[in-house]
Parts: sequence; C-alpha cells; structure tokens
Amino acid sequence: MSLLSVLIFLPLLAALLILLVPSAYKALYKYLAAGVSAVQLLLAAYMYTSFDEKLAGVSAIDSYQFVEKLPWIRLNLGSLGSLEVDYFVGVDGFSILFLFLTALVMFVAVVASWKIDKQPKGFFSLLLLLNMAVMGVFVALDFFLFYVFYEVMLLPLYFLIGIWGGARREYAAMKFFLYTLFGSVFMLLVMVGLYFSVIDPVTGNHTFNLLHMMDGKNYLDGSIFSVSGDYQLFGIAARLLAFIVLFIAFAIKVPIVPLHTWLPDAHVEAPTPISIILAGILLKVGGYGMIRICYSIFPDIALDSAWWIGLIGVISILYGALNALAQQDLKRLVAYSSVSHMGFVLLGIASLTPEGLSGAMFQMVSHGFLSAMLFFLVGIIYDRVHDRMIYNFRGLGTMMPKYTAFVAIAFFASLGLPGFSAFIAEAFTIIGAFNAESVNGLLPRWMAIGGAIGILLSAAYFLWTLQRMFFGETRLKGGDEWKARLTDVDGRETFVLVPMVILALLFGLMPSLAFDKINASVLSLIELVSGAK
Amino acid sequence: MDQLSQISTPVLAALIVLCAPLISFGLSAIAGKRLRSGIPATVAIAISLLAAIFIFATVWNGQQVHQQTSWFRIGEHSFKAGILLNNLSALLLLLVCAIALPVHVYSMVYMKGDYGIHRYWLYLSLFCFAMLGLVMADSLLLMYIGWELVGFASYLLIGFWFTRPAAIKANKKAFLINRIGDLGFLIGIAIIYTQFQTLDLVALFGDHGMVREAFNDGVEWRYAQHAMPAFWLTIAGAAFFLGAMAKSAQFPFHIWLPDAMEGPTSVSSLIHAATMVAAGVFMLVRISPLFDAQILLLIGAIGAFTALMAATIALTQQDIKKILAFSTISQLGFMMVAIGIGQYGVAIFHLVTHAFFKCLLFLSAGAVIHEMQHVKETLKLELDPQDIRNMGGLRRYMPHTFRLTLVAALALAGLPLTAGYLSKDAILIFAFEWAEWQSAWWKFIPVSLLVTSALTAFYIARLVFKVFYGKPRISAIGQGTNYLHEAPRGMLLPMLFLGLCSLFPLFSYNPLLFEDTWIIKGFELPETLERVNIYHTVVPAAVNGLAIVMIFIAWRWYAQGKYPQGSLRGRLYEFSAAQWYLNVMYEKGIVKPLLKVSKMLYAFDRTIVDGLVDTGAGTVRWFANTAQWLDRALVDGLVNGVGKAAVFAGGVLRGSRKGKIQYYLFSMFLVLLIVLFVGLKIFSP
Amino acid sequence: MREYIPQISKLLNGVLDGLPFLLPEFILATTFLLSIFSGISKGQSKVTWWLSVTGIVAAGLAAVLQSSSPAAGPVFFEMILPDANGALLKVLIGFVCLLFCIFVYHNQPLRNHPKKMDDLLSVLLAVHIGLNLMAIAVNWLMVYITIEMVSIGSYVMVAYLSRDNKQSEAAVKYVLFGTVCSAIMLYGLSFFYGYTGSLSFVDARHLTGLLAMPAPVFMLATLLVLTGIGFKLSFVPFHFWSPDVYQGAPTPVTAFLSTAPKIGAIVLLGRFVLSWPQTLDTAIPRPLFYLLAVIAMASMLVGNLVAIRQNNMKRMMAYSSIGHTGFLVMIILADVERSFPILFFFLASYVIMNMGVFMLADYLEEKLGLTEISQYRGLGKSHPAVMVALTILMVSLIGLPPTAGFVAKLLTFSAVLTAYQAEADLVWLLLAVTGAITTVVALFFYFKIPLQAFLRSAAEQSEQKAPLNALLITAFLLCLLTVLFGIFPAVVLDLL
Amino acid sequence: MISLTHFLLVSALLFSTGLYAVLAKKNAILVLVGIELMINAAVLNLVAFGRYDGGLYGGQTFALFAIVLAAAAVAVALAIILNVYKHYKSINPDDINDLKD
Amino acid sequence: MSLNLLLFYLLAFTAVGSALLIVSMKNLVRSLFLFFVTLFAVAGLYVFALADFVAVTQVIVYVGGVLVLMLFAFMLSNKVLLSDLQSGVKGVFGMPSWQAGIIAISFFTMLLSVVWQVAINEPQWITEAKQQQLLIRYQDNTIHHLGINLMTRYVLPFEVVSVFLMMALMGAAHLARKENQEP
Repeated sequence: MSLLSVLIFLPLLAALLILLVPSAYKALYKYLAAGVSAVQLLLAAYMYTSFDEKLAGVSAIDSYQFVEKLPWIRLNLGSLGSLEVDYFVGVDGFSILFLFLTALVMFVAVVASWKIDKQPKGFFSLLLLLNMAVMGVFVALDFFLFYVFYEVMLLPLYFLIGIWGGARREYAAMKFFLYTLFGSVFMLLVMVGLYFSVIDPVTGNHTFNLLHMMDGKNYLDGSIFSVSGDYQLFGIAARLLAFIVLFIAFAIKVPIVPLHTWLPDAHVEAPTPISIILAGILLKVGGYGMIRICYSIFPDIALDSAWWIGLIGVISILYGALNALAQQDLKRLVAYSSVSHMGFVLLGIASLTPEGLSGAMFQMVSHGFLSAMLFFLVGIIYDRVHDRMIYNFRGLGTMMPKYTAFVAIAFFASLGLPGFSAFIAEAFTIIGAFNAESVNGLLPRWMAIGGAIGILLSAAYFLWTLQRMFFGETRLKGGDEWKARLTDVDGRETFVLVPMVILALLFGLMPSLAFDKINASVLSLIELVSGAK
Repeated sequence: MDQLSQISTPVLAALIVLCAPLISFGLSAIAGKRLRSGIPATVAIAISLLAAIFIFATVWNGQQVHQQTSWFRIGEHSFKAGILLNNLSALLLLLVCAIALPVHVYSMVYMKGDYGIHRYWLYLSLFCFAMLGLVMADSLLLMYIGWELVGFASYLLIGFWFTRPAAIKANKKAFLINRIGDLGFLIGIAIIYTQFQTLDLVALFGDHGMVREAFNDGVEWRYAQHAMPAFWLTIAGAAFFLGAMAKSAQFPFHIWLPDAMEGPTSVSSLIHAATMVAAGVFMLVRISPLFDAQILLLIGAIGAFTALMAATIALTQQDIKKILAFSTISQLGFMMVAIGIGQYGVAIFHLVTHAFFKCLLFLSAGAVIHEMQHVKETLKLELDPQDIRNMGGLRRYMPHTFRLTLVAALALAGLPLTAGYLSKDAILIFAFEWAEWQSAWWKFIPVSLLVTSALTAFYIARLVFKVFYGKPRISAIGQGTNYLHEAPRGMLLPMLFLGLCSLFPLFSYNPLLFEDTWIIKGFELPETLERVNIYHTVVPAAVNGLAIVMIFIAWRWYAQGKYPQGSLRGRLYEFSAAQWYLNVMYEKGIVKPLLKVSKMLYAFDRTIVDGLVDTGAGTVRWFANTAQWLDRALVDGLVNGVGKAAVFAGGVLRGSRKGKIQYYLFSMFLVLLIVLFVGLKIFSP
Repeated sequence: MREYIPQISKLLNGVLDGLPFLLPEFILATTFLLSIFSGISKGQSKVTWWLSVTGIVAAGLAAVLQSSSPAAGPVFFEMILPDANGALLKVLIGFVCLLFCIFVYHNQPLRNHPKKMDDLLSVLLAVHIGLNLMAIAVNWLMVYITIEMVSIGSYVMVAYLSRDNKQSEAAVKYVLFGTVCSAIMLYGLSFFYGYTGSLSFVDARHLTGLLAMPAPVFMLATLLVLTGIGFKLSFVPFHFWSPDVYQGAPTPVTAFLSTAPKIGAIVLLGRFVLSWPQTLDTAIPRPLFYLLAVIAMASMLVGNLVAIRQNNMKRMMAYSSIGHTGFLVMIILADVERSFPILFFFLASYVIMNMGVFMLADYLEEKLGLTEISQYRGLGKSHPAVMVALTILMVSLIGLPPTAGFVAKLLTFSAVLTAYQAEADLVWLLLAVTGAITTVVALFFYFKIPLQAFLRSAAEQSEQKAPLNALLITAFLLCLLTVLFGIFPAVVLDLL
Repeated sequence: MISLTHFLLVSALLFSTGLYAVLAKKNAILVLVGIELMINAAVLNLVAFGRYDGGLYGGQTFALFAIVLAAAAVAVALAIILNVYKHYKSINPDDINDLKD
Repeated sequence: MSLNLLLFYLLAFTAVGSALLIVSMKNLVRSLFLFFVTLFAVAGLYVFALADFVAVTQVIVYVGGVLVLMLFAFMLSNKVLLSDLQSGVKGVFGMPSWQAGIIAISFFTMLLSVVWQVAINEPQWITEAKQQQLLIRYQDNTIHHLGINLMTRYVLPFEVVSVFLMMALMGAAHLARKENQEP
C-alpha cells in the first residue's frame, strides 16, 4: 500500500467508521472527518515537499512518482480478448498540485460544515466519499479507474446538494447530475473505443493505461482511433469526434459557456461546504481532465482545434464576467465569476506555451483557494441571516470590519491584484496566449487581448459589489434583527480564512512553489502535443 | 547569507527604502485598531528618505546599479526580481521619499482624531511601499506589480471615508479606469515578452538593449528568431501609453482624478498630485526606447490636448481641490508633451518640480479646508468647506499659509525664480524647437501649450485671489470673532519645506535658464541643451508676459471684485464647468450600455442558454410523452382520427382504449404490419 | 415399421447419448413429482419448500458439473445443444429460482394464501425445467414447447393469488396476450418448417432454406416467430402486456417474470440469430439484423422514456426491464459467441439488481403499504438502510460505477464497438449512442426514488419500524453483490 | 393430390378470421376461440407441409404437439377467465382495464 | 374436378364459413357450437393432408376436450355468464370493430402474397422430396411412423410435454379450485 493509496482510501475508511458509529455520538462525526482531512492534508503536504520536480511524468511512466500498480480486473471475454484493468495510480507535476489543493479544500470544507446538524452522519460520510473520489480522479493513470472515480464523484454530490441544499435543491442537484452524466456517458464510449484501439506494448493486450494511450505507436492499425487511420464516425474523423466528446465531458465540469448553466444553480443551492468543494476542486477536475486526457491522448486534434478552444475560453471569460455584472445574488455572482476565471484555464491550455499552460495550472490552483474562500465568505452572511441578495445589504463595512477586510482581500485577490496568486495566473495566461502566435501560431493575439478585457470586467463586478454591500451607510433589509445577527467573523471562521489568505499570498509572492513542481511536466506535455504534428 | 553578502551597498539601501514602509504596513496590519499613531509610518518613511539620499548620492551620474535574483521559472524562462538604480530611479526614489515625509508629518496633525486613522497609516505605508517598488523595479513585471499596487492603495485611500457614497463611487471609478490602463500595460508586457522573451528592463531598454537592437523595416519587427509585423511595435507603444494615460490622467481617462479628491487632502497631495499620477510619466521614460515616431506624436498630441482641456475646466471650478486636480491633469499633459517631443529629461524635471509645488498647493488647500471645516462645525453651518465661493480674505487669518500658497502658485504659473519657471519653459522651448521639424500642423502643440500656460496663470490666480483676497464671504467670519486660525505648526513645517523646494535654488544656480539645471543635465546630452535658437529667449518672455497679463485680469476680477457678471456665463462657461460633459458621456455611453448588455446577457443566459438545457430536459420529457403517446396513443390517435372520419360512415368508437388488452394486441399487430411494410419496401428488390 | 428396424438401434443410441446431459432436468422433474405429492398432504408448505430448494440447488450443482463436460454438438437429434454456456445459464436460472423461493417464503400474501403455496413451487419447478431446456434448445419444436411451458407456468404464477381485481386482470391480460403470441409464433414456425423441411436451426438445411426464402415470406415468417420470443422478452412492440402484468402480479412473481424468462429467451434468440455465422459462417440475414437493431433501439428508447412518466414502482420497473432488454438484444447482435461472457455478466448483474429491487419494493409494499414512488417521500430518514440499498441498486440500474450495472454497460459498449470495428456499419454507432443517451435518460426515473426518499421529507413522520427479516437480508446481500461485482467483476466471470 | 396452395389459402383465411376474433370479440371466451382458430390454421399449414416430410414426420409431430399444448393452454386460460369473472363479473376484455398508465 | 377436390372445397368452405360465422354471431353458445363444425371440418382437411392421426387427435382433444371444457366452464359457473353476450355486434355481418377488420384483412393480404410466393416458388426441399419420393403416401401407416418417431427422435419433447401437461393440469386445477378448502 503506497502513500498514495493511503491518501485515497483513508477517507473511505473514515466514512465507514462514521457509518458504524451510532447516532448517539453524532458530535464525533465532524471531529472524525476533520481528523482524517487533517491527516490527509499533512500527507499531501509531505508528498508535495518530497515531490521530485525534475521528473516530468505526463507520458513517461518511469518519471511518475508514488506509483502503485496492481492488477485489478482480469476479465476473460472469449474471443474479444481479456479485459484488463489495473489499479494504477501515480503522481506527476499536474497531479501533485491538485492533490495538495484537494486535501486543503477538503479540510476547509469540513471545517466549514461544522454547524451542519441535519443528518450529520450522512453528510460527513458522503463528504468523505467525495473526498476519496476526487483524490482518486487526480491520481488515476488508468482510464477505467479514472472513470470510476469520476463517476463516483457524482453520487455523493447529488445527495450533498440535494439533501442539504437550498430551496431549489432538487432542481439543482438533478441538473448537475444530468449535465455531468451526459458528458461522462459519451466519455465511456470513447474510453471503450480507445481501449480497443490501444495495446500494451509489453503484453500485447488491450489496455486502459492512459500512458499507453498517449503513445501513437501503441495504436493498432485500422482501429477506430488509430493515429494514422482516417476512420469516420457519422462523417467526422473518429479522433476528432472522440476529442470533442471528451472535451465536452470535461468542459461541462470546467464549465465553459454554454455548458455552464448548471453551475450557478448548483452553487446557489448547494450548502456552503459543498460550494467550496465544487468551486475549489470539482471545476478543476475538468481542466485536469483536459490536460491529462484530451490533450495527452489526442495531441494531434488538440493542435488542430486550439483556435476553437481558445475562442471558447475567451467567450467564457467575457460572458461569465458580463453575467456576473448583472447578478444580484452574491453567490450567483461568485458562481459566474468562476465561469469567467475558469475561462482563463481554457485559454491558457489552448495556447500550448509554457507560460500559458503554467498560467492555466496556476489559475486552477489559485482559483481553488480563492473561490473556496469566496464561497465560504458568502456562506458566513448566509448562515447569519439566510439572505445573500446584494441589494439587501449596505455598509457592512462598519458593522463587520474583519469580515469586510476578508471580503476585500478575497475580491481583490480574485480580480488579480498583484501579490495574490490570481495575478500571476492571469498575467501569465494572457502572456502565454499572446505568445502563442509567435511560438506555435495556435492562437491569434486578439484572444489574449479579449482575455485581458475579462480582467477589467472582473474588477468591475467585484468593486461594484464592494461598493453596494460593504461601503456606505449601514442599511439592511432585515433591520435591527439582522444587525443583531450579523456578527463579525468568529474564531473558527478566521481559522479557515487566514490560511487561505496566506496561501493565496504565498503563491502570489512565490509562484515558484507551484511553477517548480509543474515545469517539467508542462514542458513535457508541450513537447508531446507539439510533437504530434 | 551568502546571497546577502553579495548585495552591494546601494542595493541594500534600496532594500531599506523599500522595506521600511513595508514593515510599517505589516505592523499596522497586525496591530489594527491598537496602533493609531502615525509615528511608525513616519519614522519608516524618514528612514527611507535617508536611505534614498544615500542612494542618490552614490548613484547619481555614476554607475548604474542592477542586481537581481531568480524569482521563479516557467518552462525554460527564468523570471527575476531585482533592483535597478540609475539616475532616473535614484531621483524618483528621492523625490517620493522627500514628498512623502512632509505629507506624513502633515497628516499626523491633519488626520488627528479620525475614526479610521489606523487604516490611514496602513494604506499610506502600503502606498509608499508600492510606489518605491514601482520606481526601483528592474523588470516590467515587477513594475507592473508596483503599478497595480499603487492603484490599489489609491483605491483604498480615496475610499478612506467609506461611508460617504461619493467616496466609494470615486474610488471604484479610479480603480476601474486604472484597470483599463493596466490592461494596456499588460498587453504591452505580453508584446514585449513575445518579442524578446524577457521582461528585464536593463536587457530590454539599456544602452545596448534588445529594443534598440531590434530590427524594424516598417514591415517586420524582428529580434533574434522572433518576428512580428511591425505594427505590433506601434501597438506596444500605444499599449504602454494607455497605461500611462490612465495612471497619469490623460484625456480621455482623466475623469477619475477630480473624483479622487474625495479622499483626504493629504492623500490627494501625495498620490494624486505628486507621485502616483506621475508614475505614468516615469514609466514612459523608463521604456522610452520602445516608442516609434507615431506613438511619440500621439503622446505629444494627447498631452497637449489634455493640458489645454484641463486648464479650461480648471477656470470655472468652484471646488478648491477640483481646481487643483484639473491643474494636475493639465501639468501632467505638459510632461506628456515633453515625452512626445522626445525630451525625457525635461519631462522628469517637470515631474519633480511639479511634485513639489503641486503637493504644496494641496497641502495649503488642506490647511484652508481644515479651517473651513472647523468653522463649519463650530458654527454648525450648512456649507461645503471646499467651495472657494465660501472663502475669501483668508490672507488675514492664515498669513503663512497664504505666503506658501503664493510661492506654489507662482511656480505653477511659471514665473521666474521658481522651479516651475525652469521646467515649464524648458518644455515650451523644446516644443517650439521640435515643431520646427514637424509639419505645420503640429505647431498646434507648442501653441496650445502656450495658451495653456496663460490659462494656468489665470486659474491659479483666480484661486489665490478668491481664497485669500477680498472679504470673508461667510458673514460670521467677518464679524471679528476669531474662528479662523493659522494652520498648526505640524502642518506648516512640511509646507515650508515644500515651499523651499519649489524655488529655483534647489535645481539650478541660474534662476532664468533651465539649461543649467542639474536634473536635465543628468538625463540629456549636453548638445541638446545649447541655446541654438531664438526660442530660448522668446518663449520665456512670451510665457511670462502672458502670465502677468492673465494674473492682472484675475486680480481685477477676483481680488477687486470687478468680475464682469453675466457676460462670461455662456455656453462655454457651462461647458467648462461641467468638465466638458465627459462624465455624463461616460455614464451614458459606456457604463449604462455595459450594464444593459450584462443584464441582457444574463437574461439570455437564463432564458436561452439555460433554457436550452431545460429544453434538453424538457425535450427528454417531451420525448417521454411522445414515446408514451406513440406507445399507447399514436395508434389510438390514428384510430381516433380515422375514427372520427368513420363516424360519418356509421362506425362507432367509444371510450378510451387505455388498459384494454385487445387494444394492446391491436397496437402490436399494427406495428407488425408497419414494420413488415417498411421492411418489404427496404429489402424486397 | 420394417424400414425402421435397421435404424432403431441408432435412434436409441441417439437417445441414450443425450440422456446424461439432462441430469439437472431429471433432478428437477423428480423434485417436481415429489412436490406434487408433498403438496397433497395437509399441513405446512414447509416440506415442499425445502424439497423445492433442495431440488433447485441440486440441479444447479448438476449444472455446474455439466459446465465442465459440455456436449460436443447437438444431442437428441438436434433438439438441444447442452454446451458449457447453457450449463452456466442453467446455474443462473437456478439462482433466480432459488431467490424466488426465498422471496415467496417471505411474502405474506403467498404464505398465508388459503390454497397454500405448494402448487406455486411445483409450477416453479416445471417452469425451471422449461427454462433450462429453453436455454439449450436448438430446435423450433423444443423452442415452442419450452416457451409454452414457461408461459403457461407464468400464467399460473401470475394468477396464483387472484386476490383482487388487479391480480386477476394481470393474469387474464397475460394469458390472452401470451396465447395470441404463441399462436402467431406457431404460424410463423409453420412457414419456417414449410420452407426448409427442418426444424432445427443448427441444421444447415434449415438455415440455407431460410436464406432462400423469398424476402416477403422471410420477413413475415421471421416477424411472426419473433413475436413469440419477443413476448417472452417483452421488447418493443411486444411489450404492451408487461407494465400491466408487472404491476398486477404478486411482487415475487413480477420479480421472477422480469428475470428468469428473459434469460432463457435471450439465449434462445441469440442461438437462433447467430446460427448463421456459427453454422454456415455467413452473416446474419440483413432483414433480421436490422429488424433486431431497430428493435433494440426502440426498446431502449421506449423503455427508458416511458418509464419517466411512471409512478408505480413495479410499473416503472417494467419499463426499465424493457429498456434493459434493448441492451440485451444489442449484446446478442454484437455476436453472442464472442460476447457470451458479456451476456452472462449482463444477465447475472441484471438478475441481482432486479431481484434486489423487487425484494425491497415488496418489503415496502407489504410492510408499509407503499406502491407508488411518490409515497416513498422521506423514507430515507425512517428506513435509511432500505433506501440506501435501493439507491445503490438504482445506481446500478443506471449503470454508474462502482456497481455491476456499470461493468455490464461497459462490456456491452465494448462488444458493440468491437463489432463496429469489425464492420463499419452505422447501426453499431447508433446502437451505442442510443445506449448512451438512454443511460442519461434513465437517470430521470431511477433517481426519482432516492429523490423522494432523501431529498423530500415525509408529510407525517411515521415511526413505524419494520423488522429485519431474511428477505431484507437477502436484498442487502444482493445489493452488496452489485457493488462487489462492480468493483471486482472478475468474480463472476471467472466462473466461465 | 390437392396442391399445397389450397391448404395454405384455407389456413390463411382461418388465421385471419381468428385474428379478427381476437381483436374484435367482446368476450374473452370468443377471443380464446379466435386463438384456437389461429392455432388450427397453423396446424393445417404444418400438416400440409408435413406431407412432403416422409422421412421425419416433422410436420405432423409438430402438429400433434401444437394441438396438445393448445389444449393445455386453453385449460389454464379458462381457469383464469373464470377467476377474473369472479372479480369483475364480466368477461368483456374491454371492461378489464384497471391496470393502465 | 375430381371428387377429392370437390370434397376438399366443401370442407374448406365449411371450415372457413363456420369460422366467419363464429366471429359474426351474436349468440355465444351458438358460436361455440359452430366452433364444433369448424374443428370437424379442419380435421377433415387434415385427412386430405394425409395426417389422419392428427385429425383424430384434433377431434379427440379439441372436440372432446377443449370444447367440452369451455361448455362446462360456462355451465359450472354463473348463469349470467352464458347470457353475457358481447355488445356492439350489429347484424350477422355487422362490423363491430372495423379496425380489427382492417388488420385482419391486411394480414390476410400479406398471407396471400406469401401463399402466392409458395405457389410460384416452390420450396427447394419440397421439390427434392418430390423427386426422391419422400412424400407421405396414402398407403403409409402414419400411426406407425409417428409412434416410432415419438419414441425415438421426438422422445425429448414428448417427455417434456408430459411434465408440461402435469403442470398445466395442476395449475388449472389450482386456479379453478375453491378457496378455503383447508382451515
């Protein structure tokens, strides 16, 4: 059992434990969950520090770290050959960042759910189950395993949103579920197609091994997705279609316009800890999937479709920002801002320059901290007065100075103030996107400029919100009753917020903390993709 | 430790300059409300000043100091953080510290007792840190960081009184407009990085920097293996200039600066008059090798236009700080013109002199407002303490303030013996010289500058006369009761310091000839400073002549009260007073439409995009219904349809068929027949 | 008479050769007879129950033994083909029957039925024989007899209680629909016979004869024959009966109907459809192939779409089963020989899921009187274990990991895509895409149950705690199995 | 010898008649009769074809089995119809429609 | 036209005619008795197809079994059942359900085309059988043949049917049995 497996399955163990503990001791659940998350965080931090940043990973198995490979499923399917699935996990530059992020955000989420008193047993066990699935997604190197974890994420989330969510939680949960399932079902088809197109060069069997799928040499001639083959499906080149399908599946997660509409609903209805997880980690699964799967397995198509992906990224940035500008619900605003910020990820990935790709990765990590923080902050006032319409508040700055300070920090960090992580991310995404035309000619320069306008718009909506809600004379919809309830942030909340502020600052001031980990992987991925021409 | 020992002394000093305010900032941030005194911040800036003086002494006209350390790496490119000390940065460091210290001292009195004073010092230290960082940054990225941070600090300080709606509106406006500039800066950085793969200022803009070495034949702009169409060079210049326009409040991005006066006056003096707004000029000078001829023309034209426009607006403003704000915009326009005509040293020189006298003007205004506020509070009057219509005759109550204001006003008007005379005349002279070589059309730049300086003399004279001459306009003040006092010493001393700095001796032994000032000599080659033509004599004469005439008119109108009522209150007056209606235009032309678009887009999102999805779900449901219908009712419908026809034929069809076994069988056979029929159509040859 | 004498010994040898392969059926037949006698005696049904269970288990064991020594070719004059696959299916059928026995034992109405449940068990044993033979039949005569046997047994089972209107209605609908279908099938078979002179579809003469049939005749006859098989499988358009019958029949019977006959019938269909590739090494006749492809798609679509509108649990499961039949037909088309493990896995997981669902549904119906999904409101709180198990089963029915349903779906797609790789026919893609889309659609209705149970809260909180019984435990075990097979599918397929 | 066509024609007529009865008759017993007619038609087909199967007697054997099975089916079907009559007091298939969507 | 053929036509006409009458009759009991006629006529037709044993079975099983069963079923149960006649039948050849008629006629058309196909396109094995004289002849003892075949070639179905009949018997008996036989 490697460290990685411990990291993955520890929460599952804890979830089972929680199920076994009788409800009489329900106070224990959160401590248990928090304890496990803390252990995970330590483990992840240890792995983060002991990660050898010279090893690139991506398509080379020997440069993955913490690898564990066990035979899992060996199904003899008659003349169809045997279906072989491995429990194959490992970490490279791309995953290590997310691993740490996941551990952190999960911990924050557990602390944020301290006050959940509706069926805590179910809540915490589902939360831990989700934790396991997310960890698994980020380290799986076998497509089957990846898919299993990917789908397993859905179920706990459905219930977490559906049971503990807001007024329209059923709608939101179902919408989220449907959207994602829609994406992943077709991913399943592509996965199976890939399986039958790729053989393990050592054993000669078909394989789900993602790394083998990244090597054009492993594709059988005449198979559906063979690199040379021009298989057509519904009149479209098979590889292109597969890429589109996978791209859509992950794009739904990211989410991009126009597949984003689940996000505002899910966010608005989800309880605060789940919003934190959704924004903090789950959106990154999309970006991670694109890098790990779409780009690595279909580099040729990725090159060809870079323009479109970039365009989608720019549209997401601008569209999300403009929509955020029109919001009156604070949480919805943050949700749309997520759409906008995740657009940068797409733009950066599409640029295929070291700057752009690193920027995109950095943006994902940074958005992980910041959006988690933003949602947590929204949750704080929602917890107090069960309202979060921007127009119902005014002048909170006088009443809740600390809270306002945190909000201001989070807002300014999100809108890319230097010193915070988002700045580095967005600046380098833009620079990378701009650079692309010179380096590889993938993206026109106006896209970078379009993305930059997004930064401007994000300032507009955040400042507008600050102005409306926090400054000015205090005036609340709920009057004195609200005034009594709107207490400033307490110790527990500070305990959650401060580390995130520090992390955002730390990553902003010392981007090398992240860049050093991913540099080798980024270069290797670019080489992989550019080599596909 | 190893690295530390390699740091050279000037760099160490620079680090001290930078860190002192940072430490003060950190201290304030941690202490929060507990630390209400401004002493740490003031001490910090004093330390910075000392270190800056040391740096200046070491670096000025000496060896450029550049030291850097690796910050982070992306791919194969290493990004470095470092400190670049040369004439430009050393001078600016000194200037910033020298202005900031008096302002700090002034603030300790001026802001005394304010509810949020701890935040004031916090923000102020942040600003100093950012501004100093911006100045000494050795790469575009670091500069950009400082650039944004000063904007952020300015945002915080403008909105210092955050319960005032006007203040928070103003700071939002300021930040957003600055963001537009940042956008330009960022794009500029992207272009530079794309072309040269580095952001290091020395490597890029040094004497043998890449920018100078790059090849440009009008079609292609090339450096090493990297090439871009030549127009990107122009765009790069324009992008950086966009940044400078926003930060230095050039038309059409000047509109934030007047609004920024909602902040404390001390802040206005430091940030919105002396230092931050000049950062745009500084930045343009730093990257000057990048500009090609078109961009320089653009900069010159915008600068000249801004100068003129702001001056015309300043003529009619009633708010004392607004007048000064527009004056600042106008003077920044002068600096821009200097850059546009390629006289970077002159631009910096004017930046420095302007910093002193404008800062002083603001501080004086602050002192006056302080007193007016005092009057307002003691008498419980409903009046605007900043409105010059409420002032008058203050000379008697605040003689020191009056004298210092006068010095600054003269400097602004550009009369001899002041520093302003030297720098302004330099710009004008060079502008006329420059225009010689341009087509006739470009003569408008020097001419408009000339007109502007005349207007400048008029509006500053108007301000001085209205505030200090005549009789107090508030009757209570005139009745002998001593409501008005001289400013306290804590405020006067800093003002005095600035007043001294506004006079010529600091810059030149020769009060009349700018060619002898050491600052310009530090930047320009000696041959450019030779008095080769007539302009060097004629222009100062003309400027001063005009200025004196204007001051006289103003004296007649405002000091003696012989204001030609009515005759001047025309459309033009309104146009000027309304600040050329630009705010309205922005509001109606940009902000409202943007919000409308966003609202529409959101509606689109909810109805169409989400609608599509709901439609998707709806479609599934529809399919379900249809399938159900097909399953159970199509046949039924078919039957019913035919059945209705068959009513005529006497056929009878009663009741629902649901749940009837024979109906199931019937459907089954019908489908069988249809399948059979279709199958035969397809498979029978 | 005389002309037979030289052949007689050969004929008798043929009979004797085939006998060993019928060991499970012999055991069952013996048990059947014994059960009749034990049923006559007055007293508890326990004896019969234990007898039946023993018989079924013994037959299952015999089938297990058989799987290791399958027949080389068809025996009994090309009546049956007792190959290894058939033996495994017998085991599976035996498993269903065993579950049915347990189910029946804990079903109050059946248990307290004044006419006792002995007859039901006897009928079950006979149906078991029929199903076993159906799984290995390769002769239309056998096919017809076994289908009839299973059908008539099922009629009896559905009508067994006839407690109320609905139960008797279900029976009468079932019997009328079924006999019509079998009559039609017989008519179709008469043409099959008439055109080939043979009834065995492992017989090359039969197959070539069918190929030589004029297209209209072939189409008509095939359609008519498919009617009979389709009735058992309840695919579109022969599915009309199933919702009504599923709803009306006693729940254990519904559970049985939705699983066991499908196992036999799908294998039968597979054997027939694939007799061309296997015996003649030619492609499946195109009309038949496309017909089945369309049927598969239509079944998936109709089953899943119409299920959305259902509110009655059993009715919804009826449509769900129609949808799953579409999947099964898809697997058959993707070549059953190659994909037999896939088919088997699908069937096994399907059996487990369906049986589990019906057991839990029955539990809810009998103990709490809930038949409509909307009545499940808030049950997640009062009966967490039951609802969690039901949710897991629903997840499996949708085909999400980590459940057996997912692996089944994955394997199906594997088979289809391999088939597509072999022959680039658009139909395969359409099938795969339909399968994928209906999976998404399936979410709508399967998740109604957890939605009601967990997301909504009950109007009035009933603190009625139902006791844990063996039925529930079995259901939980099945639920556990779905997860286990989802994570370690090799456990099942290593049987092969 | 009477040609195959004759038999087939008669059987087709019988089958269609039976089909009509199945679909149209409002009495379950008569529906059963219709089914029997269809089965008889099939049996007629079988024996008609079986005439050419001198070796195996497949057709006639099948016919025998078909008749027997049909009889058994009728027995069960009748029992069920009687059952439903107990509950509905009607054997009109149209009246039996409690179960529906 | 041979006598054979004439007789065949007569039987065929009787069979089809009575069948049509059954479906168009109002009176249930009369329909059932007409069904006798049909079954007998069809049995006659079997004889023409040289399936005398099948014909005998038909008479015994159907006439003796099924029909009697049906009648008994009526008689044993409520009297109302007897008079529970279907509605909607108007006149002898009324169209109670013309949709059913359309289906039936369409099917008949289809079948006609099949019959026509058989007529013009004789199945190959029949041609071969004719050539090889494998036909069943008048003089063949079909009972012998059937007997031997049932005991050898068809022994499996034969035995299965025995179980089947047992089950059907049990089932039918169970369903028809009165409840509460036992305490």
